[in-house]
Amino acid sequence: MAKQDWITRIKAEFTTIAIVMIPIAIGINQAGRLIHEALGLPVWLDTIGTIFTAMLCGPWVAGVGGFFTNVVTAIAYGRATSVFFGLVQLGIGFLAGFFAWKGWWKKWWKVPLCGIALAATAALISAPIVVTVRGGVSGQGIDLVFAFFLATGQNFWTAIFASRFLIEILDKGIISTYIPWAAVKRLPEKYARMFKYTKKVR
Amino acid sequence: MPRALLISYIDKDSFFHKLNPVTKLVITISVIILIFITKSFIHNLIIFIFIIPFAYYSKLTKQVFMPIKYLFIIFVILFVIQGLFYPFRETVLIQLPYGFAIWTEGLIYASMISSRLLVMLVYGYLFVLTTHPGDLVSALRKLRLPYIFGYIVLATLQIIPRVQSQMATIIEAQKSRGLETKGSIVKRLRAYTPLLGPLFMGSVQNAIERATALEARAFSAKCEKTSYRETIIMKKDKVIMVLTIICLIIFGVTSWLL
Amino acid sequence: MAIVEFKNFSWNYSGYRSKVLRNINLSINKGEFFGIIGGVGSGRTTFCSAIMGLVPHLYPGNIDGELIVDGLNTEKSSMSDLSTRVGLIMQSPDTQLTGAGMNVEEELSFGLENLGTPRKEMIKRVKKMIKLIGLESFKYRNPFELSGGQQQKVAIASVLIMQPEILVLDEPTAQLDPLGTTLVFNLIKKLARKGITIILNTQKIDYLAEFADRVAILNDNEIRKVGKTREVLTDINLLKKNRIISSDFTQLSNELINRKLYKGALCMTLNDAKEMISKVKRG
Amino acid sequence: MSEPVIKIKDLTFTYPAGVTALREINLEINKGEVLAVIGQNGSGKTTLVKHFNGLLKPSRGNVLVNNNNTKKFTTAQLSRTVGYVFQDPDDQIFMSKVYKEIEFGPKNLGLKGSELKRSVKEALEIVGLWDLRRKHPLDLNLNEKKLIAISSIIAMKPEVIILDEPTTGQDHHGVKKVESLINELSRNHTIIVISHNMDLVSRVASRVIVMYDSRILFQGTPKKVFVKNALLNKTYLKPPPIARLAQSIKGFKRDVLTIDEFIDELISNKSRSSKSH
Repeated sequence: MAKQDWITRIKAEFTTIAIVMIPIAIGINQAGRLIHEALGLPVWLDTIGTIFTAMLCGPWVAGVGGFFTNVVTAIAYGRATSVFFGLVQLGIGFLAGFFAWKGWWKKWWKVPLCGIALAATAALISAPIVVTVRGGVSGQGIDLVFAFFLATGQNFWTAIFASRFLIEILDKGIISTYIPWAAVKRLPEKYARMFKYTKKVR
Repeated sequence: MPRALLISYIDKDSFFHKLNPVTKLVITISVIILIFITKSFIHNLIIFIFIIPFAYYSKLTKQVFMPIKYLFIIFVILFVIQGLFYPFRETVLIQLPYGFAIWTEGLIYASMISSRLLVMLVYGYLFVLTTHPGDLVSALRKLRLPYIFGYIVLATLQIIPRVQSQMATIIEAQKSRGLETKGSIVKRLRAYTPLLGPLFMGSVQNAIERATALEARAFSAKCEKTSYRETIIMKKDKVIMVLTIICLIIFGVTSWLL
Repeated sequence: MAIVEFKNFSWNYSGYRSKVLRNINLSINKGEFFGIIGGVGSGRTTFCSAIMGLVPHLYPGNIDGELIVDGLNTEKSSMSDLSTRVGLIMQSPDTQLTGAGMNVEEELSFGLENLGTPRKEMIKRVKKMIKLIGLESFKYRNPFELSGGQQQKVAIASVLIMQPEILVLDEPTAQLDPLGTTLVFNLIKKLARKGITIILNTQKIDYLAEFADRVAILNDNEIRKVGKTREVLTDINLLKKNRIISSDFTQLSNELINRKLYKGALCMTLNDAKEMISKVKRG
Repeated sequence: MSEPVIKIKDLTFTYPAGVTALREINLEINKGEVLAVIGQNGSGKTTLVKHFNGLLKPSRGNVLVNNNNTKKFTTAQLSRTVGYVFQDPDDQIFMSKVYKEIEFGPKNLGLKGSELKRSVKEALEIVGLWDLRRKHPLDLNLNEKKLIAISSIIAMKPEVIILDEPTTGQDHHGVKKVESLINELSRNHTIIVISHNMDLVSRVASRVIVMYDSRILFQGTPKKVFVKNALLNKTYLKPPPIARLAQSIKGFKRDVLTIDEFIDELISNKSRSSKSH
């Protein structure tokens, strides 16, 4: 009985508009990645679409959207490894949506706090994946930080987690959470009404 | 101008192309499972070499190896970091100045990981080169993949190029209003806010419009959905799937024992 | 026989006090070609969405009165039931496409898949539709690669395939070039001849003048006038009051009457005008 | 003849993907003219005008704006001289107040203080939206949003203003407003307008260029262009309604575009034919 309730409630989150939001959110994540490349700064921006969706459609939709960001990358380019990292996106989407559900995005000063929590989650989930799949290496600037921690005699896991967290905090601490948050705030009322979670964010 | 569909698929009339996507998925997943079982990178290299007949039978011998160049940087970093700092280091291979050393265990670990990445990349790439996403979704729907997941995959492949061209238009529109996108870090960061605003607003508008279009096509109908695109599992698919799983078990066990 | 019936129908989007549609009373007959004209923000798009049931099923808000479409009360029926009775086409060709169709055939079959139509039946109907819209040579192309006009034709076909009685077109050519506009209007004309009820919202009153049986003026969220096409489109004062500019031909005939060069009815179409000029030339 | 603002010499443009969108374009745009660019989508209209403010750089040939080669400048630098209003206002609007949206362009150009205030005020007054300055731009209707987009370019005081499809999504009222705005702006600016609306083109343009298959097929005054039926047919364009009517009548002058011209011609035609009887 109680279990049935859960499933119906989760299914009810996937309204038509929430479903169409997912491909678009993935598109925004991709656009974020392009901007990251153009900026040449260590801010990934590749979860802005997922976090945006979390603020509009809640944890379940954003979690699915996040995970499929990587599934689609795998299907488009054949990067099988990308599927594993989908779990990171899933975690971020779900958690950001959970914060929306709790109404924690409402106050502007809570946004960076939520961002830090997201960064920690991202680091926690990605650390074991990056170790098993890629030997701890990303092929980006973050590897220098990782190498530095290792060289200074840190424990392997401390090194990998600390380097990940450091880099995630640059991304999600402010920019990747603030940008979608500001967009949701500025949404005209008639659009905002069409999404379940906006009233818990604005 | 971006491509209409984000896709690596190359249409060829080959044995491998004609296999059911599920069969190819079973092969790819088996290989990925296998490389996480193996304990030596030499075994991984043997698995890697097996790609050659597959590639040959898909008439894409050259293309399959194209993305390897992207792995090069990762390999270099992997060997340097793990060679120097591998946490479970015991044997010094070469002593370097300032107390640094290259460690044998580190290099072995790095080769293990690199060979894994190599195998995953080529087999994954072979899969997408020979499998149209439409067929993949249709085949998986037959295996009860929830309908919306299929929709999400296909629609995303179509919509990503749209979002990219929308982004390009927005960049052009704001440049035309005197926005400089080059310069110091602060300048660059500030330059991108005017671009993201319209991107988010536009995407919400798009979502609403597309939701309308889907509703007009009975998207929310509760009945059992059917599929226009048809993929059939043939006898050869079944045979190959069984063979693959047998191979997986044999290779897995031998690799584990050796 | 009325197929669409607005009975004292009002609507406001939730969060907004003002009504986007106010006390609409209107019935549209089966097989009729019905035109809607009016200004930006007058409620025309909401009017079209209401017939499809998007109001209230997609957009949250409040309905007063009722709207009966092909025997169904839109408020109480599901979108999927309504979608086999009404087809809706909106203005942007790009967002009309579902995204799930890898080629034109699949785009067309999308609605049928959702309704659970057997595959054999789908193939039959897709073939028929592709012939109807004349896109045989494009059927394996990605719909996003087509021109705007072709995309709109695909969109129209992809709702027609569900065999609705009513086709609602909300500014279907607003974003098209002249060629695309011609393509789409030719298709609409063809469908009208087949007896499908057509409800067309457009700024291009020249086209309405040629095809529509009746026209309604919607302004400031209310129906201001419903009447025979000629009666509405040649009423210069009425149009002006509703911020609609009458056709050049109507204006020309009006001017000629004012200058006492012509006595007779106001013109609406090119043919009317030609006739008028030959009368004037004969003296 | 006044000095050309924009000179295009042997311009050929090929997109990175290999599609050639412009071939051998030669064109001079003079100060103060209202130039209309017509043709079907995909004929190269937008690609052409994107060269005027450096969004695209020629693959071959040169584009000179006030004798400066666009290859040497960024779009942001050229935006002082050439303003470009994009087709869809939603592609540019990002501020939550109309006033701030208009301010963005001139601020980028370094305007400050009272000078900035003055140009924002002027720009909003020209389009008649000063009263809406505190509104959220996305709460405005399509007509108003388009005017916001135009106003945001006017505020930058460019010499040349490019309007890409200014009547898309506009109702009759909006089209009239755009038309009168073009007439007003043309007193102090050079205007380039891309449009599918032949009525508008016939009324505002001093010169029309017809594009077809990456080339300029024909150019001339509206009167000269709208009588070339064979050429227009080839590009699927139709002359405005009154011209079509005039061209269908025997013994009529063919280059009649407006109702007034038509009536004048009708009167003189009547007197001509009564004389000949």
